[in-house]
Amino acid sequence: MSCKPPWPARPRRFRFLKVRPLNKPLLQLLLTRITLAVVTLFAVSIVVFAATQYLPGDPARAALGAKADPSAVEALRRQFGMDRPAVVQYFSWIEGALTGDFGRSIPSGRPVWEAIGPRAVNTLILTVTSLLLLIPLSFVLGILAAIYKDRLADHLISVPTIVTVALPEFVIGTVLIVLFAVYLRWLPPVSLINDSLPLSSQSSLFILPVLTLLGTTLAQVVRMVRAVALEVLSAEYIYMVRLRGISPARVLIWHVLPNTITPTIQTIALNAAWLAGGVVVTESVFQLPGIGSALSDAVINRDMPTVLAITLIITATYVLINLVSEALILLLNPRLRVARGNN
Amino acid sequence: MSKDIDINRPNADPTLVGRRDVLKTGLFLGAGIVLAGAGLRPALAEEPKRGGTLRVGLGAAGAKSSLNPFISTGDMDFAVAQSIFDRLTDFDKDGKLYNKLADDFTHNAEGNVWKIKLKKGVVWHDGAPFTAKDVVYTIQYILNSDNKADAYPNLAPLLEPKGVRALDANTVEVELKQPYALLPQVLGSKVMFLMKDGTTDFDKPIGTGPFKFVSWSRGQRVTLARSDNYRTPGQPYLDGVEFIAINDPTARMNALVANQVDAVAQLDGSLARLIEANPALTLLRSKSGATTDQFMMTNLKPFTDVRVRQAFRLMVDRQQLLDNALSGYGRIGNDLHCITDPDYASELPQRAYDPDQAKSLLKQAGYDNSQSITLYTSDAAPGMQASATLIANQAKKIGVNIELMVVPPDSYYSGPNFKKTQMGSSDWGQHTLESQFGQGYARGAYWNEPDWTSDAFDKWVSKARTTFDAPKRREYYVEAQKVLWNEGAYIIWGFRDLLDASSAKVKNIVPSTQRNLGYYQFENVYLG
Amino acid sequence: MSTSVLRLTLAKPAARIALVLVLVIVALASLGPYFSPYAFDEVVGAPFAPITYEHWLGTDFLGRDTFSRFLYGGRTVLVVALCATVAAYIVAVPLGIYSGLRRGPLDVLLIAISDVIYALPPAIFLLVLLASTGPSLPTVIVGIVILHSPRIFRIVRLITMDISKNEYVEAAFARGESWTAICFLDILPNVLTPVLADFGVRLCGSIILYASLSYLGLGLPPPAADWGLMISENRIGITISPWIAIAPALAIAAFSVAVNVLADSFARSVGRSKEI
Amino acid sequence: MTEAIPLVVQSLFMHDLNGREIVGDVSLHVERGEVLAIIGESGSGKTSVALSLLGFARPGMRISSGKILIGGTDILSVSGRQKRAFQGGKVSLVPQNPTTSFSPRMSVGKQMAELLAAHGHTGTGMKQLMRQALRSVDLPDDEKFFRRYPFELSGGQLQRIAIAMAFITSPQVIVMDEPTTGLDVSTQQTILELIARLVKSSSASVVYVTHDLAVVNVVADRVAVMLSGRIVEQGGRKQVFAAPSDDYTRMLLDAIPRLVTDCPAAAREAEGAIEIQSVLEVKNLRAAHGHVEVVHGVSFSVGKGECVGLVGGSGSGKTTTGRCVTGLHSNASGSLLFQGHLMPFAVSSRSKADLSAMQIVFQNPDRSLNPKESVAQSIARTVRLTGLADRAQVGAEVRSLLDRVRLPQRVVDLYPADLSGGERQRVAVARALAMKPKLLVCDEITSALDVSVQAAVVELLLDLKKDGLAMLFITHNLPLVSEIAQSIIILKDGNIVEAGKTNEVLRSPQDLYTKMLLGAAPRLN
Repeated sequence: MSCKPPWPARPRRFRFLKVRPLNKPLLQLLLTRITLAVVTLFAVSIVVFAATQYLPGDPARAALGAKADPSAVEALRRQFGMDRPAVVQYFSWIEGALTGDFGRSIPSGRPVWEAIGPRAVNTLILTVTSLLLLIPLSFVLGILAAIYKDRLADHLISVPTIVTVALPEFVIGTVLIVLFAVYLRWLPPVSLINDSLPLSSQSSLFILPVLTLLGTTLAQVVRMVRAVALEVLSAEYIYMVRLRGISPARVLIWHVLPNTITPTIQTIALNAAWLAGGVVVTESVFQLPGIGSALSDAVINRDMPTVLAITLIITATYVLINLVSEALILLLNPRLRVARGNN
Repeated sequence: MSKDIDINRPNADPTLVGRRDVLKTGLFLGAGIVLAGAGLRPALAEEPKRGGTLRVGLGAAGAKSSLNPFISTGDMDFAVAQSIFDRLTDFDKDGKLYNKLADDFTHNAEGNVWKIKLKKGVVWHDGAPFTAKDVVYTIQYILNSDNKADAYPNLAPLLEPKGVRALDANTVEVELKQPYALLPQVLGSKVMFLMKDGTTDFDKPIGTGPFKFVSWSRGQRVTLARSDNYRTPGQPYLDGVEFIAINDPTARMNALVANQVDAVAQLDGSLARLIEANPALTLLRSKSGATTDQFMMTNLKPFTDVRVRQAFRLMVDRQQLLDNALSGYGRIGNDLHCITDPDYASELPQRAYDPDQAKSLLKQAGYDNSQSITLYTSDAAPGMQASATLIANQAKKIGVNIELMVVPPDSYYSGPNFKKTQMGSSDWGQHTLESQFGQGYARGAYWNEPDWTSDAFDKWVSKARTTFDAPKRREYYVEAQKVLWNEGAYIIWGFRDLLDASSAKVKNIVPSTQRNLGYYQFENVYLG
Repeated sequence: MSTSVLRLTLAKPAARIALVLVLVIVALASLGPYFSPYAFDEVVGAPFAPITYEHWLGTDFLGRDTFSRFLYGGRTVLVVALCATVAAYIVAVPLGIYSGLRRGPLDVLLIAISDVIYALPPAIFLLVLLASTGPSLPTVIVGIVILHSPRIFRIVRLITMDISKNEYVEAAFARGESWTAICFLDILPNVLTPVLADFGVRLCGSIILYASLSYLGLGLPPPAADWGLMISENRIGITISPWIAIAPALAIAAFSVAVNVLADSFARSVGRSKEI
Repeated sequence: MTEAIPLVVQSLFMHDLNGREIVGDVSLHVERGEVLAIIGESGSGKTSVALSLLGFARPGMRISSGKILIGGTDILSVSGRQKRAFQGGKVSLVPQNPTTSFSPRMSVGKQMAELLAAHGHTGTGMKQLMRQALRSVDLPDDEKFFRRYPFELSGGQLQRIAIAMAFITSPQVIVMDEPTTGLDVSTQQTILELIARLVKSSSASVVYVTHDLAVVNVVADRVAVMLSGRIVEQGGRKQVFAAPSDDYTRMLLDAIPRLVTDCPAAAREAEGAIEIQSVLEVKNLRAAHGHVEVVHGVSFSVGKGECVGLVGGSGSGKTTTGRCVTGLHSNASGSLLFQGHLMPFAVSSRSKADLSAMQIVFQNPDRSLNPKESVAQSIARTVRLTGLADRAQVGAEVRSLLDRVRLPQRVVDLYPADLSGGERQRVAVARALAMKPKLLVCDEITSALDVSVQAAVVELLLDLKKDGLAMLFITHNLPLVSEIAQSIIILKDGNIVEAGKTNEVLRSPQDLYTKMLLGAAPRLN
């Protein structure tokens, strides 16, 4: 009888991927985190729902215009179920939201998702691009600044980043528009996205908004990376590795970087949230049709279903990013990755 | 946050309720058509070029925007409807009426049954001929209150749905509830577009206008293409028009400068001189009868006292308002609307800036300087918030304390505080006296914003409406305006010019008093 | 020790320049109105008039003297930011110390609340809050306090837990000192230093949040002079008179940068350079 | 052609960035197979010298002049790739703290392989070398072990790997920077033996840096004593130890606690035996961390004026026992009789009188004083707790307490950061004394201090004991306890393995563990 297992042996060269089954404590931790995230999301949905309940002004009246007669307003209120108690409204809403049905926008009477779906794509592109640039850029700049601490390179990195962090998005955005669009004419000042054309052909419309978001977030992450990297660089084990004659490049990539990443993940996650919030102002400066500008429109129009949907989407994204970052921290930590029973 | 310039109110437009001399109207119409004909074919320095797409940046109403021409919110919706659809009659750039799809109006002796002959050879975008049935369908659609057409209040007092019939393919008969001379004017009001018989939705609107619908994304962009079967051969010159929503005035300007759009509607006055100085851009300016004004609630203290209202009108430095809120692009107002109307009381003396007189009037009225007046305002129209701010500042000079309540533009007219504070800001488009009085001054009318009433005024107006002799009627109107000048509740400090801008290569946008960018009529426009 | 931290904080020239900047801008904001050549709401010329001897920064979109408005405009933003930030500390520090020291059900509750607030992106939260209650300065302050508090609370809680493991705290418990004495003498002074190191960052955050709200039209109503509002209301003229926007933007930036530099330097001298 | 001396240091000077001299005019040489011990207390510059041998200066410091010849080449004159060939190749380092010296996110096998790869080894030869190296330090050499992360291994295991890595490239010079200081007593001994064995079998020149003279006795051939960055005495080990020529060396030698089997404390205990009045009686004490019991039924008593030594390695439960007694650890059972009455475990349920009558002083002087309180504030606050309120009286009491712990009055307004470790520990003692305690629990109070300071603190404690203060002295240091305690309790894994009069236990230990501890305690001769 052969004792060979029915599955093929895992090729050795993939060992570095550390594809080990998740061990129990790690799984438990992850499950706890996920549960917490879901609970948080529910709490947020209640808070936001409660807040929108207190929006002054009647959404039905706002939708029909001031001249509308009271019976029509009443009919619309009934149609949107606004005459029911808040608790009932909440549960019917959350029930729909869980199945992807965010109800109908009050002014247009169309499904909320139909209006914000395409906008969500634009916002997603904007934020994801910013995030994808933010991460490598902040690590490169932060570690460089740490290595050349208090030298020219450090100042060249630290001073501009500290200035941009001190500026609100609208100032950065406006400066970028004046500089790159009005004077230099390199880039379009207004992000007039055409839905009927492929987004790939309109990438230039995203450059300035992405730069604006980067400007407000990069500094924070660079500063954090720099601080962590400084700590790592002065750690005893880094000296030990260097005194073993390991080349500086190897020290940086295999020893400094991995130990810098984990503590900064949280900061990056926090900044991702700032990105999510910052899109409101940025989208308004560039008139980019995203969910940030849709939110401010919805707030003005007292379009409660849309406000709720967008806030929930943004918050869910935020919570998700935090969850992913926590999961990453757990997964990247060899202490938790390695099964305890191993010893 | 979007700063939608659009005002969130039913399109303030002529609701004609008076009666007029039939003969006079007939003559008036005839003259209008001649003039309009001249306006349609201006002398061109060069041969128009065919081709190209005109990109127009303008404000839009976001999620509320629609392709339904009968429910118009925002500049973009209106501009789109204006390009796709036509009316039976229309107003030219100087405000004169002319026939568009109508060929001829006749009526019975009494003036309550009208026959409208339609132009022949007009074709819908889908190739079907335009007939009387379409007109009947449209009018009945508007008269159905379920459809919530903006024009409903204009037409509903005049006729019943069954009062409109097609006599033959090109003749419509309209039977009014009572005699009325100004039916052609009513049919030319801005929200009176014609649609095809049987139309139930506007997902892909079909009209008779110079451009046909291609695609849209709600509140963001509408793409139109040249209608190949437009009634004027060779027109429109443009391959298409693209309307792009840019609600922020600064962004609109930037988009024009950076050549992202070819023309923008609603320009801030302060930028006009930049445009004039830039050879690559053209400033489009129309001396319109539009106003940005303030009103005083006559049912709230202290404006129940006419002396206080007079004092407030006197303490306003109109020149400064014109110079600083409109950057000089406008005309000084005399507390009366409709400067473009021939019956405008231009003979009344211009009210001067007289703070001392204002002070003494307030003293007489026992005005308490320690109280503060709330002025409800917004950036909802050009110069609105600016003028409110300046007026508050001017009031301070005579010890009157005005506090601003600023709300976002989109929710200004629909907001809960509209007409609930002592003072408010307002804006009116181009109107005839007739429609202005019907909408803004009639007893109980919603848009009679200050809730101002005067028996004397009502007497003169109703007298004017029943007077068939034009000079006589003008006299009565002037008398009515005298009442307004003395006791009215609007502070009409100026008339604002309609300001737009285009790239210099855009030719032949003829500024119109009616609305921005030459009333959004682009059939003559071409790209040089 | 405080003198030595102060000395250390100001050891570098950059920190000293920052201190001067902070003082200058605070002086500008608080004393500026007394030196302003015109009233902040007085119309003195045509809109967007160029820089002249009479009008050092030209005039704004209404023809008011921009320099005078600039002198007036710092008060609100600084006062709001300072009030909000200080209030956030006043709320969060005691809660954080309580939570970190006593734990128990209140701690769990506070952590849960802070988790929920954490999950709300700041700008979105303020937008919905102000939209639902109407814009007013007290609401703005409360909003910023709500945003900052959980972040401060968490740090204070962590540091308190850390400090309470110190042997001098244990010794104090072991010799029977009261909770209040331990909180005020052992925990608070040691919590404050590292916590205050973030004060600059938070103040800066408050300034940016308030300025952004002004920009969105949710700050002080016109005709008030306010740096954020000045930028947004004169945005239309950015190509005509860029300095109108540049002056307040520079002031906001300079103040924030300076506060950041000071805080950084302070944090370093305390030996704490990263957020916990 | 004569072979170059493996290590020659010529007139080495090091300065910090403010220009202060850290190391001055240090010259050394180490022959093939020779072990030179550099001895000094903290701040003597010994570690700076050790690191400089690898051409390295810690941040904030620089090597300003001098030559360090490794096999004839000055390591200070080369840089880049050449220098890296030296580091880890020709000169290797065994660090002080093994747990912080390994890159935390890389398996130990990889770190070993990385070292070898950097010095030209590849493939199967490399693997073999790694296995062999691990075997030589008595560690398993299988793949599974290579895949371990540093946190999965104990300090002792890590130090073995570090030692293996120091020898694996057959360097000419091996620098060992306090390699046993961070380890448990029992581990210290075996590591020391391992080092001695490896050094003997290799031909490398070894520089062994330490503050522990007893350790030197085991490994060194020659000794260099450093004080304030300079070498004050250098010579053969035996010669230096037997006849130190420098005062400082002599002082160091004197300060070392010796395992005194005929201790004065025991003698005095005989006199005081008349009144053996018990202050504290611990009966069947059990304590747990969470659900894990770490103290399994410990009973002992402390009499008035008696000092009981509680001795054990790390994890023996000695600190937990002390914390139970002082009320800082209430997850416990058993009974505590204090001054004749039963006392609860939790601080919060103890009476004020009990709390003040029992005081604890901790191991780490850095953490036992509030950094935001001046010496006066810290002590005065405690004095006021006893009910004294008058300003002048409190001041006087503070001054007398400072006198009692032999601190000069000038420290009154200083902050902990301004004080040395020994001074801080005295302030902590003064603060404890302010409560006028009957029992003082001393938890490793000398282990973070330098030898010379340690001696002074012990002397202070002896004085206090003379005044009738009962003491529970918790330590891992058997020689130290022999100087001060009348009776001694040996703890292992939460159990008392041996207890009795100090003299008896030390003279004739019954338990194996006690014997091992005794054997592990380094002796000078």
